[in-house]
Amino acid sequence: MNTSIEGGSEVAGAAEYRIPVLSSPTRTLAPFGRRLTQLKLRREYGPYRVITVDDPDGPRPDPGQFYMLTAAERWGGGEDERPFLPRAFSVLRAHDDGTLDFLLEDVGPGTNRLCELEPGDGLHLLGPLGQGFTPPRENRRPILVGGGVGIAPLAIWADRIGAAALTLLGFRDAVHAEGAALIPGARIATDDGSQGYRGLVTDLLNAELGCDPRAEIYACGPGPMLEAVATIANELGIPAQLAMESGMACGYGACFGCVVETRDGYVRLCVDGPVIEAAAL
Amino acid sequence: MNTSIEGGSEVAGAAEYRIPVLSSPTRTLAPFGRRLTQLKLRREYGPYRVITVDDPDGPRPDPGQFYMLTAAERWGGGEDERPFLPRAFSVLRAHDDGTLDFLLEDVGPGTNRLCELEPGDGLHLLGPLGQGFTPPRENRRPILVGGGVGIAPLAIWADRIGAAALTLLGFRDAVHAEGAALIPGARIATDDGSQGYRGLVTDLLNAELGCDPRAEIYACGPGPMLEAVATIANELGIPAQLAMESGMACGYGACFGCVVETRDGYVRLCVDGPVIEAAAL
Amino acid sequence: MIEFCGIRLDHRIVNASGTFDAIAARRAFGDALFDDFPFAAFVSKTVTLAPRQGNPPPRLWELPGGMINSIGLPNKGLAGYLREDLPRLGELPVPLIVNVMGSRREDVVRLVAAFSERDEVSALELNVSCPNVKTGLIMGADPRELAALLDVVVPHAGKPLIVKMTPNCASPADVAAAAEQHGADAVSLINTLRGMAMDPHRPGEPWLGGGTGGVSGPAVRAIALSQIREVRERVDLPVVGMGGVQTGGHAHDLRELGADLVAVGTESFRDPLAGRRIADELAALEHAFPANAAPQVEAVPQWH
Amino acid sequence: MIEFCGIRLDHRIVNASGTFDAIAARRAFGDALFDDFPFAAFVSKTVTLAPRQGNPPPRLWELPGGMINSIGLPNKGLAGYLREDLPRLGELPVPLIVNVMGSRREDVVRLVAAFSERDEVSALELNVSCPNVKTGLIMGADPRELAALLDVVVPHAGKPLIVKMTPNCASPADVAAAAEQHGADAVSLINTLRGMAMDPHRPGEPWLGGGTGGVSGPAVRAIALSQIREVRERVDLPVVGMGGVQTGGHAHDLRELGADLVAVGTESFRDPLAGRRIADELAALEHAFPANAAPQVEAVPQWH
Ligand SMILES: Cc1cc2nc3c(=O)[nH]c(=O)nc-3n(C[C@H](O)[C@H](O)[C@H](O)COP(=O)(O)OP(=O)(O)OC[C@H]3O[C@@H](n4cnc5c(N)ncnc54)[C@H](O)[C@@H]3O)c2cc1C
Ligand SMILES: Cc1cc2nc3c(=O)[nH]c(=O)nc-3n(C[C@H](O)[C@H](O)[C@H](O)COP(=O)(O)OP(=O)(O)OC[C@H]3O[C@@H](n4cnc5c(N)ncnc54)[C@H](O)[C@@H]3O)c2cc1C
Ligand SMILES: Cc1cc2nc3c(=O)[nH]c(=O)nc-3n(C[C@H](O)[C@H](O)[C@H](O)COP(=O)(O)O)c2cc1C
Ligand SMILES: Cc1cc2nc3c(=O)[nH]c(=O)nc-3n(C[C@H](O)[C@H](O)[C@H](O)COP(=O)(O)O)c2cc1C
Ligand code: FES
Ligand code: FES
Repeated sequence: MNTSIEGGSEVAGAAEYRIPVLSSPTRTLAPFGRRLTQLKLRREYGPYRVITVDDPDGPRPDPGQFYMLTAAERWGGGEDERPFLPRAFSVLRAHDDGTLDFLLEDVGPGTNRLCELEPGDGLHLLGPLGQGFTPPRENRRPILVGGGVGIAPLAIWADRIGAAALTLLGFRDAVHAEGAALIPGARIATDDGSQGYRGLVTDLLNAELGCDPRAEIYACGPGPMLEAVATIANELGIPAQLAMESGMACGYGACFGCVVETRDGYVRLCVDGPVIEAAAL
Repeated sequence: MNTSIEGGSEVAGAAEYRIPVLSSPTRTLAPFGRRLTQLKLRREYGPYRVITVDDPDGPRPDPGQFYMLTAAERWGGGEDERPFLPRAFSVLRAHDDGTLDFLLEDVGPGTNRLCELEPGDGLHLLGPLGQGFTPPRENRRPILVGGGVGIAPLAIWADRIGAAALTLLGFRDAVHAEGAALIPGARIATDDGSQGYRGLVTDLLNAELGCDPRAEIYACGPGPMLEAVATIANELGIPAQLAMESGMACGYGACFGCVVETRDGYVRLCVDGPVIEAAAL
Repeated sequence: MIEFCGIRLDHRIVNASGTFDAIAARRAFGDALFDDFPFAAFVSKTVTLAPRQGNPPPRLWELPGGMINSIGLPNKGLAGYLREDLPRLGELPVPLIVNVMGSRREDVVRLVAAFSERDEVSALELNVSCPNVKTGLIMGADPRELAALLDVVVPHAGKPLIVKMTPNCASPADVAAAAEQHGADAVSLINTLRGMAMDPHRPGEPWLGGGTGGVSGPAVRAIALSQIREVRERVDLPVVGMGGVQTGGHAHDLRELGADLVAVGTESFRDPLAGRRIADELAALEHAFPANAAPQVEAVPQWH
Repeated sequence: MIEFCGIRLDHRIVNASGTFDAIAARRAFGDALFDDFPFAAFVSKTVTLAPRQGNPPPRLWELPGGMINSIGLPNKGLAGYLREDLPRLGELPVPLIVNVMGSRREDVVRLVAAFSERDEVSALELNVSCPNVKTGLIMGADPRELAALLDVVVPHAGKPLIVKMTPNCASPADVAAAAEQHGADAVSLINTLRGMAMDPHRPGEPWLGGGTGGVSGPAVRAIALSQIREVRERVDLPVVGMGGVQTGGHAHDLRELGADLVAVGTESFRDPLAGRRIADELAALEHAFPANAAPQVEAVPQWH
């Protein structure tokens, strides 16, 4: 139990297959130390904002990895005199010109400040961090399931695994569903039916798995959605890789603040995740 | 000694004449509570900035009184995550349209933030506070002596007492001397001689008093300048009203933080000043 | 109308001692101060037996979300206070709570006895953040020391006695328990945390004239929350909670933890009417979410 | 090259215990971590005799200029640590200081004895912020309690023993004096201040899974300055100063107050290379204004 706290390969334990996030050979390392960079571009997608950030010296991130971002100026002085700590964001896309895209939803002082940034403004960036997605196990077709701002890591993953991927996205309403434009060809569900299927994205998932359960699920979104996906996957014995969230102070394993409970105890999401196998929960 | 701490009329004590700042009947009261208002205009005078602020509901301040100012947004998050407390500023001028002018010099996070404000931006204002200047005693001609940003209270005072007033202003150099434009007809001294008399403004004062010592001095400026003025005044037995500065948290007598030492002990500059008789020091 | 130690109050917000001077405020704002007095009761700055001029300036240092003060308790002393200030404070539209402190137990007895006789005074607050000149211990930092002080003081207290605790101690709950067992009528916390700042212009020298000072404001709120909760869980005494309160939400948090009254200190420096605003915001919140009589929180591990 | 407790160090900046995990950092940054290791010595997170999983999440709360953590000292326990972590930490390019804690004096003795035998370990740091299960007192908050602990532990310490003091006490100077008289080789301070936050979504409930937590970061710097100064004025032991250090200027302030080493904690969360930057800034400042061996500041009144 306790051994899992340091993370590392012990965690797999009773799981049907080893947890790749913990054993995977492919983890792109972050340069040591945060880098001062610049915002190049920003675009709106309904309530969401995509910022494009220069990162000429950084490596190409793995899909599912994340970065810690800090505005170079006025990081502090927002609501409750915050933010103070950096904030974690999944990489949305990495471009050949050495720029990175991030998808932001303004939910508090940190995201609010980052959403304010204009082209030319400075920000600090640490990453890529954590353990990303791993390819589907043999003869399983990938199904990508996203909710709200949680679609971010699915975009770069869809780019990587290509046409094969079926993508199902859930949003509150049509306005939020504008975010779906980031993943062409995705099927959409909205809570209020104002666009696409009326209901939960997990309904679409169930339907898909009904036709053919030989799939591997890649999911990112709000807690309740991920729990629903995990339940479905575990009941059918289908592997599901969940890109999870938790409050983070450091992003590189220093503070032990970001733990999530797994069947093997608490693991630090920033180093043993953010992608966690549903079977491990 | 201790009684002076509450301020009030006891302080005069051994002084040649009662200290009018402490007994004066004319103190314009501040409305209770800070007011949310707007910046209307800002202008540059060399390194100084003049901001014009709306104050329709406030009374007309006495020359020498001051206000506590706070930016309505982002008060905090500057250098060292400051400012946090409001900042004190002498009123530079009060206009018939209910606006107030303040003269700012950017010396730290508070003044820096206020200098950033643009027309339409909100700020909180408390005042007018403290005890201002009192008219010259009979057959004494007023001489106004200012240094740097300390010219602010002299401008409104010059307006009030009119042509009679001789104004002597000292600045570091010609660039800073652009501030002198705020008090037409003033005589100027600069440390480097790049404009007007080369030397200290107190040299000009000495020369003036040499011709005719029947004067009353009104001074505001850096500590060393005020000390020099006080020494001159006390040696010649000439009354001098000094508009002083000290670090303030509240501006209305609540914190006891702004004390200056007088011959009668510590007095709170925000309620017993900011104008203090040189003879009381 | 609510009741605290038998005193009827209009609402639950009072000022923190030493952060509002009603006499000076009347000079600045005139009678408007009385028309809209921000606090349900007025708590005086600490009064000592002998007059004190206070510490040399500078007395203030600004922090991220707070400040350090080294005011040094300037006051006219008992005689001067009784003669000059008390009559003026008697004119206030709200009950008066006088805060006193002494470094000898006899001094505290004299202060408490003297103010107990005055009708202007509704209650006494005992500031125990000073060292006992005999034992050298901070009177409020050690349960035995406080117990010994209260045993001699309480018999002379003709008014409700509130012990103003110091946060600079190992266990606020132990100190509060001693206060309860030895006759205090209520406790108030937190006082300022000992802190200091260096002079930006003189390397190695402290900025404050007093060398060290007391930290207050939002920067101490997290610490206030845990001390108030710890105390509330131990004692049944009424509690006056304070420390960095800036909004009705902050005040409501303290109410949820079991504070009976909430004091506003540093925030008044940013706006003299802050107390009124906070009282209104709190009233709205208490209407929306009534505060629990007892705190809902369970005991917690002491390790971090 | 400087010397601390007989250990030779490249500079004066170390990490604060529990704020940098060299093993996890190597997973994130690879060997680049070793090429440019930010600290002159590596201080481990607290190790206890038995394994600990730590507190339930949430474990973090952000403050104005700081944070509260209720991590709960997760660690593999002595056996697991000796087996798995110590060998890997032995590969670090800098000396290793192992931080230990126990709630029974015998536990502390076993921890200290076990690590004293290992060559990978250059010094021990003793975290005394936990209660003694027998006396109920926080081991580091009471001078007598600490003295009793050290009397049984010091004989087993085969390496320099640094006492990591708790700031949640009445008199840090008294505690440091006890540490000095009872055989400690150095003291380090400050640890986190006890604090808590309320859940914004559940009125009346604490946010942190552990209920309360420890406050760190710039928000505690003013308190750290005064405690470090108070301790430095009382004892001659080497002092490791920490608490909200973000810049070389902050580190230099502590040096001016007499700290021998400066530890960087929370700031590393904002940038893993912060320690290196601060070391460089400090070196530049020490060149410009050499720090005084003894602090220049005089004794000060304890009243605010
Ligand atoms: C691996 C990872 C990837 C992520 N990817 C993305 C992404 O691609 N896009 C995106 O928009 N977001 C992403 N997030 C979430 C993002 O990091 C958070 O939304 C952000 O940190 C919120 O910060 P804030 O200051 O804006 O809001 P906060 O004020 O921090 O509010 C967020 C939540 O924190 C809690 N909270 C409130 N006050 C405090 C406080 N004082 N201290 C601590 N907690 C508090 C509340 O529950 C609140 O709902 C990701 C998170 C992780 C861990
Ligand atoms: C009655 C009165 C009238 C005034 N009128 C004017 C005016 O008309 N125009 C004008 O420009 N200014 C005026 N001032 C001065 C003005 O109030 C100050 O310049 C301002 O408060 C500085 O704030 P700041 O944050 O910009 O700088 P600060 O950072 O506060 O720096 C100002 C000084 O404070 C000290 N300091 C540095 N850090 C801190 C800290 N953390 N806490 C406390 N002190 C610190 C240093 O000595 C520094 O030089 C007046 C002051 C008073 C009292
Ligand atoms: C400038 C200042 C002066 C104070 N003077 C006193 C005092 O005289 N007596 C006292 O018991 N507390 C005094 N305090 C402490 C406050 O009453 C209060 O306990 C503390 O400031 C915490 O509340 P706050 O964060 O809302 O300011 C003072 C605080 C400040 C900031
Ligand atoms: C997340 C976190 C974990 C900590 N864990 C420990 C620990 O295990 N042992 C310990 O002695 N101190 C621990 N501390 C306290 C730090 O070592 C340090 O004393 C404190 O954070 C003050 O320094 P700072 O303000 O630079 O962070 C921890 C602090 C933080 C923020
Ligand atoms: S965020 Fe610090 S350990 Fe994961
Ligand atoms: S500024 Fe607070 S008393 Fe003068």
